[in-house]
Amino acid sequence: MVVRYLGAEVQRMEDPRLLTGHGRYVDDMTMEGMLHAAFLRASHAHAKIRAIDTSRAAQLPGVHRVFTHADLGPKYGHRMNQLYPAPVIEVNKTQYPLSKDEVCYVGEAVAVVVADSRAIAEDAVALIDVDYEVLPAVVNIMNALEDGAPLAHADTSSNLMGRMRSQFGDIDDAFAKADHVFQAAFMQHRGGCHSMETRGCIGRDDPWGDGLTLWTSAQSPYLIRRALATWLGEPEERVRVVAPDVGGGFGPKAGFYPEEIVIPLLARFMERPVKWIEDRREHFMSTTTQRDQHWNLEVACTSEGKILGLRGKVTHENGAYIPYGILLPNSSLTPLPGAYAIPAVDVGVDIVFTNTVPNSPVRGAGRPCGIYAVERMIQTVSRNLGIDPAEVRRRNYVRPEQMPYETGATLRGGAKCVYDSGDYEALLEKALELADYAGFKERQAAARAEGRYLGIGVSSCIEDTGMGPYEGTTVRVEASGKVAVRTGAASQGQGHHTMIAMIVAENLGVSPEDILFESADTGKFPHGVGTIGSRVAANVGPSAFDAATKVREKALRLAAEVLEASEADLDIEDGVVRVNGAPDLSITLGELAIKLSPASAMRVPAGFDPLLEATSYDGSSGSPIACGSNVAEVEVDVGTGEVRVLRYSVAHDCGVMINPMIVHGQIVGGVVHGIGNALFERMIYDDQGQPLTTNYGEYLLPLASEMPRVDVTHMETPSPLNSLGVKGAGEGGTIPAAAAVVAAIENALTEFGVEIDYYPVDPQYLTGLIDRGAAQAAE
Amino acid sequence: MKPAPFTYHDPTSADEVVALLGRHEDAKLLAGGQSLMPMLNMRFVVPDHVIDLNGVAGLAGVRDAGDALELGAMTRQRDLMADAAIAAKAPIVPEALDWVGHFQTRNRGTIGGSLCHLDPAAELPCLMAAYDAVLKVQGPDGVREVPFAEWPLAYMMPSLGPDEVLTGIRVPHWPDSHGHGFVEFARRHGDFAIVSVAALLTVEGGKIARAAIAIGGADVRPIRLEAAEAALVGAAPSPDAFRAAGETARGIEAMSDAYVTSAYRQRLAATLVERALIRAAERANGGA
Amino acid sequence: MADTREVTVTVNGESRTATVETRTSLGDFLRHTLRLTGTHMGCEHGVCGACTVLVDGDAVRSCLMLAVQANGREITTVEGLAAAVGTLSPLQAAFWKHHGLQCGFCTPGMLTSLTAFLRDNPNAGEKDIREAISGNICRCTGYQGIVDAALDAAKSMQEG
Amino acid sequence: MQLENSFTVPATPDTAWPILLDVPRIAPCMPGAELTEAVDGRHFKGNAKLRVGPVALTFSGEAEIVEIDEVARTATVRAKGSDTKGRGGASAAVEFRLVADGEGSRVDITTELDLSGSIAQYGRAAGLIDAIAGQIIGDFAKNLAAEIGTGGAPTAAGGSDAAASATPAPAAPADNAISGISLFFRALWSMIRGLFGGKR
Repeated sequence: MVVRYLGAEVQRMEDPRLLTGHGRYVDDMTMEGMLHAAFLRASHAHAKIRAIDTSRAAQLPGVHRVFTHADLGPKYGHRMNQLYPAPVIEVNKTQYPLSKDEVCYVGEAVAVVVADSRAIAEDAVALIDVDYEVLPAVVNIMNALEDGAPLAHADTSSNLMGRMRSQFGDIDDAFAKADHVFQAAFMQHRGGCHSMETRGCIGRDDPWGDGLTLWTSAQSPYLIRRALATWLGEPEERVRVVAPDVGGGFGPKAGFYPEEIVIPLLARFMERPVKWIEDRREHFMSTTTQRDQHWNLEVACTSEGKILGLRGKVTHENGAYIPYGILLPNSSLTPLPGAYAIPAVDVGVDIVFTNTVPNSPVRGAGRPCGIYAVERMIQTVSRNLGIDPAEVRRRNYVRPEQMPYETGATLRGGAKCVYDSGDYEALLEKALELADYAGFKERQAAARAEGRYLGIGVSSCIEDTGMGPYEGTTVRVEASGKVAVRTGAASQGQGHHTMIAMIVAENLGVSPEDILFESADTGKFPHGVGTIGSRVAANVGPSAFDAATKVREKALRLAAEVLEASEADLDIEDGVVRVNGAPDLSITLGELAIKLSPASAMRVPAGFDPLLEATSYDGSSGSPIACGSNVAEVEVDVGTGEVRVLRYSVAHDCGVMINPMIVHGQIVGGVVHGIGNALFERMIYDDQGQPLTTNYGEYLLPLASEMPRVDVTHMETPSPLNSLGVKGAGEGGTIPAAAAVVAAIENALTEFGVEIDYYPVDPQYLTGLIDRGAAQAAE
Repeated sequence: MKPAPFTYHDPTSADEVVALLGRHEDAKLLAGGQSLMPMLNMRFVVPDHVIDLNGVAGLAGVRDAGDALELGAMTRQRDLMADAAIAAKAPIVPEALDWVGHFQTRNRGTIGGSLCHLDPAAELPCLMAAYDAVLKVQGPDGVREVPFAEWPLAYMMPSLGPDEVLTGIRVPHWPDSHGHGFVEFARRHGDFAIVSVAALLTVEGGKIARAAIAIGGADVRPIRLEAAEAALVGAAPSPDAFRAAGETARGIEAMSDAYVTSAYRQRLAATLVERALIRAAERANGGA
Repeated sequence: MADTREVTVTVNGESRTATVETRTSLGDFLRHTLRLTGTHMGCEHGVCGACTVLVDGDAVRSCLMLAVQANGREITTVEGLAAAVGTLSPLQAAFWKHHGLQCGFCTPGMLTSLTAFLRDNPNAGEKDIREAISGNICRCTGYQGIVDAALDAAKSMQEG
Repeated sequence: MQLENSFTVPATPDTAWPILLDVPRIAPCMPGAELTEAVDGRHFKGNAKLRVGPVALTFSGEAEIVEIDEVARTATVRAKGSDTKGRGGASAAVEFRLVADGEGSRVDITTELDLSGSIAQYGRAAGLIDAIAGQIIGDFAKNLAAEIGTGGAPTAAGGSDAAASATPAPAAPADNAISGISLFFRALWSMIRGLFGGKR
């Protein structure tokens, strides 16, 4: 009997280790002679540095050295690399690892102390004197492009970083022939990373041995290796980057940070390992966030609610520097037709610099914003035409018979955005059924009779997942019969080990427990891309599948020779190759591995190379498009403005599920992140660019006590784009959540005529809208 | 985020604490540590000396003194919640403590620490304001008593001299028939209150005989809604009376911060005063 | 001159003595002095709950307690929750079964908090459990797997 | 942020102006302030201690008189300082004007205040600055009136009157530092020093 792992709820291989306190996160590591670093960070959002006096800090007992930009020397005096150059970047600003002469956001690294302990290093940081000439700061994207606005960088003439546009179909025609044109403008605010493990890294330089090694809490060790080696002007072969256990990533750990240059450099200067662990205040000030985006859209539609076109303008906050190219604004535009067959779109983005921490993707990147925008316009059409929002969606979905459906949008890398498979309307119906949408009106009326305000909101999304080009896997059977599996993809909790072990185990005929899994170490696997954009299952999945298939084929070919049987009669089960119908004839995979490369070096069987090993870079031939519909049911307390999500229902389709338990966890976690965006998470700067929200008493992450139970149902429409039929699942919960919650709030407050133009929807804002609506009703 | 260096002291008596305070100019008292430790870790507070009260004998415990509850300043919030005398005599205390942080922080946090830290949003100062509690403060010249109304001097600044320590709190009894209501609005469970309200009522012969309404979180110190209290006395407990009491809260002094305006706090106070009074009236015996 | 003290604690049943700076938190002491790195520091200001350990059986934030204050106390960390090496406590097993963890960083604090909470509240329902872990932030799971695990563990512990 | 405050002193502008510019007389009116060095007629160094709730700060800084108009009786001072324990800093541009007000004089102050560092990064206290400014100015005016000798009544103006009345001056603790958001105090104190400088 062949054991089936794919599709089974296999308990995670990672867990026993993590449950017993035996994970290995960066700060859990220690090394002989290791020193500790702490950074002095800019206390002004924008200032010239006149002078830095480190003498008092350097004299503190326990301090080894203090470094500023100048102390790094001319060889290391240049700005950081632009990781994703793009023609639309008109002003290319990356930062210096340590500020040279100008700071452009509060939290920018200005100097660093190396000491015997972190505490001493912090003592010394307080003794560094910086003479700043404070410059005006630009903080608000809505006036950043006005004449006379303060400039985010002293040597530029405008805060415009660049412009992008997504344009397809005949937009003028769409608006010309529309029965109705409706407009809506709204601000979207997405918070920060807030992985429970902050960033952190250890650098070690061994010029006569291993070279430069950086252990870092990151999503993309290969990108960091490339960036670090390039910045240093040294060969990648001499730079090793390792992501050990990582306590959450969510996007902001996918980039390359100043500290990831400075810490290895300090190790080089000090000739000792150096550790830096970001503390939570630093995380608030120096880890990239997503922040503000303003949308002003018009929708053209028929009287029946059929949408003909969408046009408008987006203002996107970039922050002070460009750590991540234009990925964020780009991914805001690409989902623009959403789940709907909208023939014409013309939306442009102004990307503006502000004196705030650089912006980067956070779970979903720009997709939650793009989808929110489309869903808002669906709500606008529904409200103005008096058609049920679910019905407006039904009338506009891309239909299964239209697949593959080319939207007209362009994905990152220039590929056309093509919806590969899915039945969006069927998903909606499943979500509505799960949410008992039909019974809601009765629930709402019953509650209203008690003076309570219930509302329901729907949203649908598509998500381009699994972007290529590859994420390879090596599978090797070793003499013990255990199977070594290596890949570049770093895990921040997604369960890659389990997922890949299931794929390899099933294909190779071994148990997942026999898999020895290693990942995210550039010294152990030659190349990788990174864990971003819900891409790992759709890329590592196929490569693991393919590599295991190749190993299986090789094992069977060799076993056929050894057992003198036909390959067609062989099967592998529990690590043993057996001849069907001849149970005594068998050989283990370990024995086959020994035959290929005997320790006593006799000979390799003719026609074979020495290892029972294969490497594959098979992936997805395009971006599989996952999809989902969500229904939120909320209660609003009109006395306080509090919103409680009572019930949340998800129907989701990420293609074939490798491990439904893990998919479920990704969806639920993603939804809660999205509810956090909709209701809670807000990073506030004052008008001087000082971050005011720098602790977890004030930055409100979603807690168990406020979050609803999330009911999830799945459809499995296989993607035609890869061998497993899988699509990504990591962000599908987050992307549609804010739109569903906001629509539900408006629905609850229909009698007040509440229209929400900002999220997170906080109670004060909401009571303002309620009071205004009540006053208007009273007139 | 490590504290700056300090010298640690672990005295065993209140006299010793006062003596240490007298000797060391820049000293902070460490009670449960649930407010001070974050400030030390973040280096907002950088004292030369930390004097730990956890080893000081006689500062913890609850005693029913007949006309009042005597609470030791170092009594943990967890122990206040579980205490039978408090549950019988002042059931609003455990109701309010459910809003104070989380069970892990209540395992360490103390009533005295909270009253001395005097965060405007803290629940315990609001309760003590409702009760007109009396605080016992020991200094070099002995013990003095401070009515709660005179305790907060300014933002997070109690009437506590640099060489004084809070040793106990006296919470006067209300009649067993009294009703109580503690309501709060915070964004999430355990968060700082945006506004909290403590209400105590007695009802005799269908009329309100006595009322205390304290509002926390709105201003730099708890506010007593004295005019509304006076207006309620003699009135029948009714939705209209409670709504009217709530409306008076729209006129309180309230602060703005980076998150909410004073106007929103006033609006919330109106809602919550009404709700707290309704709850208190429901629980008061002698109504009908 | 740094202010130091000798601190003796019993951790997971074993007596350990070390000299520490008095400003050192209990969490840093456990992690860096005693090398018990299962306890995680997530915010160091008492909100995230990742650093929760049991001190004389009570769940407390180890970032909000000085190591010197733990002198003479009995401490249980995540490493000591299971009865024996290589086994899992019923709660740990339930976390595994219900996918109550993803990145694993908040997990030690969740486990220590819930171990104490379920001991004291064996009949806790979903709402109680959600309130109990409202002082423990998880960014990955959306809490559902954790709540399901706690409910299941409570049930299995009651059934003995 | 911009803060507007006013207070009156029981002396005519002719009398008050030189008094305001008399450093040794005025310095003690601001509790916790200490002038350490008069670099020249327009540049000064000093320290200021104050407490914001549990946070005890010591600021060290310098001030410069940018402009003095003896005829219009206006002055502009720029000042900046930083906490000696690394918790942040403040800079202020302070414009003040002395005008006749009935029998006495009124001092109008416009302060452009920028806080930085960790002391500026606490959203829950962000709204208190106005309130505390009112309190500080009230205390200062009271002391100043007493110093001038006729015991006039200070008034706080601008948006701070309500807060000032809600936060009376500390009574019991004999603390040399005052309660308030530190940097406003610092700014105000720098302004006073600027006045002194003008006199010399």
